[in-house]
Amino acid sequence: MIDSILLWLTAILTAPFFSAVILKVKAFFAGKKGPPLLINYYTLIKLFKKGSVYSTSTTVMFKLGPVVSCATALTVLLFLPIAGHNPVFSFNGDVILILYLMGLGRFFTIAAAMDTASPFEGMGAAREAYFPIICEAAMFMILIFFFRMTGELSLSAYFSGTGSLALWQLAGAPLLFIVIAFFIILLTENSRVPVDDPATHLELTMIHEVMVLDHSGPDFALIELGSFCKLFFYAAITTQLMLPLDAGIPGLGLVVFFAGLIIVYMVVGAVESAIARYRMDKVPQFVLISFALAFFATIITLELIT
Amino acid sequence: MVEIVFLTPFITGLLAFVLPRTLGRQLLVLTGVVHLVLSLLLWKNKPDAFFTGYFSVTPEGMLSLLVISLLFFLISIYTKTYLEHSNLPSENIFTGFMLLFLSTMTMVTLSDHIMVLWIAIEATTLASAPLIYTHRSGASLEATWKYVLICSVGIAMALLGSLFLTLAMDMAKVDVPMSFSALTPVAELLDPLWLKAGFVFILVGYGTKMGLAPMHTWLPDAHSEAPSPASALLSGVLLNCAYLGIFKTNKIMVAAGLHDFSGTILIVFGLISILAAATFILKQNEYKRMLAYSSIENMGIIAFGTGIGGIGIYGAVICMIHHSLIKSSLFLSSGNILMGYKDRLIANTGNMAQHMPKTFVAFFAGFAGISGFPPFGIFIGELFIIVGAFRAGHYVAAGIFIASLCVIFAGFANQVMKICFDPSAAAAPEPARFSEKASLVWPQYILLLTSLILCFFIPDALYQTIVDAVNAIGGGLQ
Amino acid sequence: MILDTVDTLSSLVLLSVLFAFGSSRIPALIKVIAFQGVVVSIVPFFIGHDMGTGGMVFTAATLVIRGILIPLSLHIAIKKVAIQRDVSPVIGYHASIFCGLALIVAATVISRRLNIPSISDAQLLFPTAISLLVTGMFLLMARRNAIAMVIGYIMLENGIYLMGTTFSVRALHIVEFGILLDVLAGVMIMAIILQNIKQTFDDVDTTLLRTLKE
Amino acid sequence: MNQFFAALVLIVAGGFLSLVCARQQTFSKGIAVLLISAGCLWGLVYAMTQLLGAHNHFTTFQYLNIFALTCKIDGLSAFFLVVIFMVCLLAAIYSFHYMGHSLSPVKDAANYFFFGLLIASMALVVTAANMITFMLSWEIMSLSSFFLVIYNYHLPENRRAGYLYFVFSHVGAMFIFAGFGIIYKYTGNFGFGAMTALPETAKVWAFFLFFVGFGSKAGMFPFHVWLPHAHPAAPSHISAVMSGVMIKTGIYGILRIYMLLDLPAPVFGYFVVAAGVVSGILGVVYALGQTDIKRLLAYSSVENIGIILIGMGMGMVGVSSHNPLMAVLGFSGAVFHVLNHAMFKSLLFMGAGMVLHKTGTRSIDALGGLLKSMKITGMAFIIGSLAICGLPPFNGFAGEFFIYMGSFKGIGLDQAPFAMSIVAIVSLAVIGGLALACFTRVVGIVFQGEPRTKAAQNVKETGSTMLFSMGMLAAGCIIIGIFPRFFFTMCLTAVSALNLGYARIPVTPFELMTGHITFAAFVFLLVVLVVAGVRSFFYRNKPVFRSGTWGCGFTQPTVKMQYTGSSYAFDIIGFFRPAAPLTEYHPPVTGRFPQKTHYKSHVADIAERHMDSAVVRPVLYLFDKLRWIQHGDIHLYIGYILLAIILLLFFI
Repeated sequence: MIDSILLWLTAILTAPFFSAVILKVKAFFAGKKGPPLLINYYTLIKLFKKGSVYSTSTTVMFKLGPVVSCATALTVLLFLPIAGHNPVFSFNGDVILILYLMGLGRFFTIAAAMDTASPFEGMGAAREAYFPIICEAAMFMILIFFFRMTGELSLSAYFSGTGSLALWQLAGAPLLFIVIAFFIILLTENSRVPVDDPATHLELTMIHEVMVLDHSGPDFALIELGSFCKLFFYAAITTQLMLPLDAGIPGLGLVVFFAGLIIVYMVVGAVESAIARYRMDKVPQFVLISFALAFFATIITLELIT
Repeated sequence: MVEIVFLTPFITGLLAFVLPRTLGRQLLVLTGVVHLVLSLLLWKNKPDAFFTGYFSVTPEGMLSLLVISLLFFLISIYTKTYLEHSNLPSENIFTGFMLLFLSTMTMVTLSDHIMVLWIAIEATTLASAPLIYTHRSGASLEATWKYVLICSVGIAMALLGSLFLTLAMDMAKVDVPMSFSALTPVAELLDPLWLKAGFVFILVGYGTKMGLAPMHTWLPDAHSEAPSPASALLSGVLLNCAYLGIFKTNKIMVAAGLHDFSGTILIVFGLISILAAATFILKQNEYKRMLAYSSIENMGIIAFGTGIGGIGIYGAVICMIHHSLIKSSLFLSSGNILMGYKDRLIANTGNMAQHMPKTFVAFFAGFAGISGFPPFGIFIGELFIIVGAFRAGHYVAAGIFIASLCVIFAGFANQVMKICFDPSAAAAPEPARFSEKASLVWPQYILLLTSLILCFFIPDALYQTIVDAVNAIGGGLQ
Repeated sequence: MILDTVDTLSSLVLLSVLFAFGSSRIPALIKVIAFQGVVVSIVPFFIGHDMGTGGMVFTAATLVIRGILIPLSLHIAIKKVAIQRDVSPVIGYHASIFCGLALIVAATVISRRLNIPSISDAQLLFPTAISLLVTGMFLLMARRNAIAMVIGYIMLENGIYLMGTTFSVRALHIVEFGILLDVLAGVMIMAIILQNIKQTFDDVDTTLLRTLKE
Repeated sequence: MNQFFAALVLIVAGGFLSLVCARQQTFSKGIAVLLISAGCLWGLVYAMTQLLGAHNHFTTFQYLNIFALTCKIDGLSAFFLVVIFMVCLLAAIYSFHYMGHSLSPVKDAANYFFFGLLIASMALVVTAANMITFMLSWEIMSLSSFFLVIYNYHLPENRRAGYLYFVFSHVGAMFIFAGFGIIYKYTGNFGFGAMTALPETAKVWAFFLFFVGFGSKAGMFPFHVWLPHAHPAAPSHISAVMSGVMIKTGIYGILRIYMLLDLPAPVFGYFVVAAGVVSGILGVVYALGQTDIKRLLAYSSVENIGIILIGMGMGMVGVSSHNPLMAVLGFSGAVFHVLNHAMFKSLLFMGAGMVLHKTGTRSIDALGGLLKSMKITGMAFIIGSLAICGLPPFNGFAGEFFIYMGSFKGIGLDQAPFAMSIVAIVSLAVIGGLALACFTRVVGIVFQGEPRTKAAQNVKETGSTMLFSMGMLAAGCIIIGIFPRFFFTMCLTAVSALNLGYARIPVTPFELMTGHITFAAFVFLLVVLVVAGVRSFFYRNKPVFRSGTWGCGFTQPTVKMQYTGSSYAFDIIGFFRPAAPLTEYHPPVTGRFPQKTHYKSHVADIAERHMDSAVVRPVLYLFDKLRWIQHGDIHLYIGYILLAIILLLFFI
């Protein structure tokens, strides 16, 4: 229990660092030096120091947005098994709860964006509301796959202990599909290239960034922290899918896990440097691919299991 | 002394021709009261006829008799005020023939001899023809002409049918008086071929009068042209009388074990009638014609139920009673609408809910009742008929029945909504100057109330009579 | 000897029927129905109905009504309103005659087919009745002139009456009399309507009576 | 049972009295509200006791000498009674300040009269225990609700709505008639018992007839056409009752028939699931496309009916594949969602009613920024939206959670059940996402941002009773969301009344689940508190300014520039174009200095479209072709008589 909580705290604390890795990789590909690896911490501290300016057209929802979105991300991490250790909390069906908690976070992010009466933020909100619909379908498809494998409905059953190893033994090749599908979802949910470009300067093309334009100070810091944690969540799952190690020796397990984590982040960065973002109307097809992959994986395994 | 019941209105009718207007109106109401009292007495102590073999008291007759006298009583109250409002040409003739009409219809309900029944029904035609021609317009003349000629021809067919019945007796060397009550026990002996022939002709003949398609053609014209009280009588009672003829003949058929034959024919005619009604109720543009077609529909329903047998017959009888009550109330309300808007076209009415609230309540309640909504009795009747149809295994027939009921409801509701709520036709003459006198709405209310009560509670005497009537033609409640 | 009488009468009636098919004149038709009325009402004499006093009286009454009153009322109707005398056929006269022939033949065949125990041995009686019926129907459907239609109705009634007398001894006279009165009243009312039609449209062509429709 | 009838009498009496003394407007309104709510309260308490005690009560009145009107309260009936009385109670209270602004007092009195009638008839529908009673109360329910729909009959669209509703309810009733007919054929009496003896084919026929009949009342696609017209037309508290409760009687009917017919065959389950999926997805898609807030809510009712049907369908699949846990989870989830939807949908309709009442418009794109001027309404509405999106920790999530659990049980099965479960789960997910998009849209456009027109400016929220009802419902949504155990046990009692053949349902596994939900809710709320604490810690004595929204460099932003509801939904609608064809009207911009232009878009309902072209027109055409029969020529008429005889003579 204690170690789980410790892992949870480490996750929260290290999340900004890993996000910085992406920036580094991108810089490397661009042949630049790039920002320091601790850049996100500096940003957060700076933001926490600042005060805020609120738009006159905002209401309490605007203030609630950051809190809730950050809180959802943190809560989700509570249910995430890290490096094969049991999560802090876990029960049968917590996956559904996690997915819907993320939905809650999205609801409040969108509400906060709509609160500002800014057309750009409205545009971003509309997209934020659109793409995750398909993501959720894909997520649940993957969930069906996992359930088919394990007969359980909790992350701990999938990833803690020998869970992920068991997955590989059961499913084998189809799991690769799942990994890819999940990686696509990772990119979409965390609004990375090719779905969204966090580094762009044209509000018209933004999704997530444009929604938080009006936030400032600690509010903005909370939002950033929330998104770091969210990314960490997805990345961690991807890692544990790829590296099905059983935590025989705790230290080793941790090391391997964080190494894998860094690889995932680097891959994300590589993708961002390699691919250009899609046109907005191309995005749905892109996300649908992940759904299709998960679906096929399930159908294939149907033969294996029964 | 059963005969008094129809002799009284006969005499008063003859009186009414000579009396002055106002007195005639009084006489109308008075006769209504007397007639009601007489028929109630008849219910109380079922007396024997003076001319036995010609007249007798049968359950189905008692039912329609009660309906007739109740309706006539209320209609006469309405008519009194109606006449004061609309100055008809030669009102005496109207009043007189109303009463003669009543007497002939009463005679129908009481007659037992086949030929006497025929005579009475033909007499109803003759007595009601002048009522239709009351307005003395070209259209009303045409309606009367069609009514008299078509009905006479049709009923001539019924006469032929009655002759065939006698022939059926001759062939089988059966020697009993030519009365239904005498024939029913010996029905098995009768020659089936000529019995069938007789039934066919009688069905077509009285069916013409009852308004079964395709012999219904006179009905919408007559109902729309006659003054509303007369239409109320025509649709509420006259059709029942014709049905009575078929009912009695069907009794013999059932007794002779030919109920499959007669049942099938009745079902077919019922469905055709309902479909015909559906055809013309959709896109109907005159409300009185619409009501007339709805009568055709209900006659179809009744015929259908009778053909179904079993619980269907019970439903049919219930439908008959409630249709009389509700439809007559609807026609009376339509009279108010006509007085209010001075126009027959639906397009020129509208927003009645505001202009004539009292009439609106009566009219809309009547509409709900006639289309089978509780708390009005037709609902229960239709339920029994549908259920009975399935019980008897007529799935296709039941399907058609239900489908066409839906179509009719759609059409009917559309028009009624226009009349009641649509203010777009506010260009129509404001019916402000038309005051809804109590005596112009209360008859409808009472009629509807009766139907409402009968939907939940039927007095035992009445119930017993219904059951007797139903059992007589092989119906039952299970 | 008697049988011959009945058959002769019937054949005469058949002739009159043919004539009715062919004739174009209202008055002629009226005469025809008067004749038929007389015949059908005296037939009972010859086919051995029991002729008690009641029977005698009733037959006399029938004779009066069918043979005299009904035609008379129509005649008056014409006289009073000077209706034009043409029956204005839907089906042409020659065609009508052929129809008539066909109908009579058909009637005879039919009546042979269904063997009815006629209380007389008269061969032609039943065919005659049927053909009267059918002729009435024909006139009702094939003549636009309102009076011709009424005449058709009367023929129909005659046919039914004749059929009744053919095979029913049971019908009580009082009842028959009631029927008769009904018919008479019916014709009277029709006559009145005819007058009104004439007054309203100053024509009796039923094509004018087609306003009430969907 | 007498208490129950006494309560009904009280309710009806309230309506009747208000009609009697319609002249004194306030008094008649007051007496109606008082008696109706008193009756509802009484009924609510009574139903609760029945439900918790799980008694079965049985009452019979003699009817038409040999028939009987029978009422029976078992778990299922009691549960639905609870829902009905609860919502109607609050709606009645709400109506006190909502009604009474029309010019004709009689109209309001009539409205109350039929309202009382509606409540009573609904209560009777869910307690009816034989065919006659059921149809009687069913038809009275349709009739009274029709009058409520055409309350504002002077508007043509309302008349159309009333007409549509009237026809649909009658046709639906006819289907139910037919279903009962089939049953009667075999049982030979009007009782509800002994239906299990039917042969299989008869059961199939009967079930599908009932399914269409009840589905059309429940607003199941494609028989939902009347619903988005009728519900907005009625006054808002009536819309709340109709959308929240009345359509649930259809669900009740399906459940009851399923229970009575005792259908083991799996096909029914698949069918119900399929129907649910279609209704759910299309319902919410159309909801996204609406610009009228009440129409939007009506369509979202179609969606929720879909969710309920999915739950029931999974339950039926569970029964047919002998998987008790799945069956119970499916059914109880569905029943639970019935309760939840009743709460948040009526809450949302009341909120919409408040908006309509104060701003006078129902068009989303005309509103905006109302959260600032109507705080309570706004917050209540937002809570309702969160709940209807099925987000934790609100009651919507609790309901959907169980349906999910049930469906996942189906994943363990093979072949068809497996496939159906996949369909169910994925479509539930999609529905959830779409609902979120739909209601963020409503909240964002209506309550946030800046007022888009005059109508939305300087409005005030008044009417304490209206606020009270909304507050109660909002509180209810949260409480059920956090502590679902008690309410879920209610659902279990209701489901056990279905006597699915499992002796009695063990409570422990479900209490475990509810416990998890409560636990998770607490964890989450705790985290929220912590984060909020952190936030306030960092904000202490910091400078906080207010200024205009940053226009991204654009210096003169106007309220017109805000994202509208149509633009918000545009992309998603585009994704579903085949099912939801979008038509746009806007004149092209011409000239160097273009004049004022406008843009209008409308999302068509394919069911409505095809109903017109595939059903209405052919029927009209067919019957038009027959009209020559009444040709007006008497010769023809006489010909008909002859024809009839000749034809008949062939059959002798």
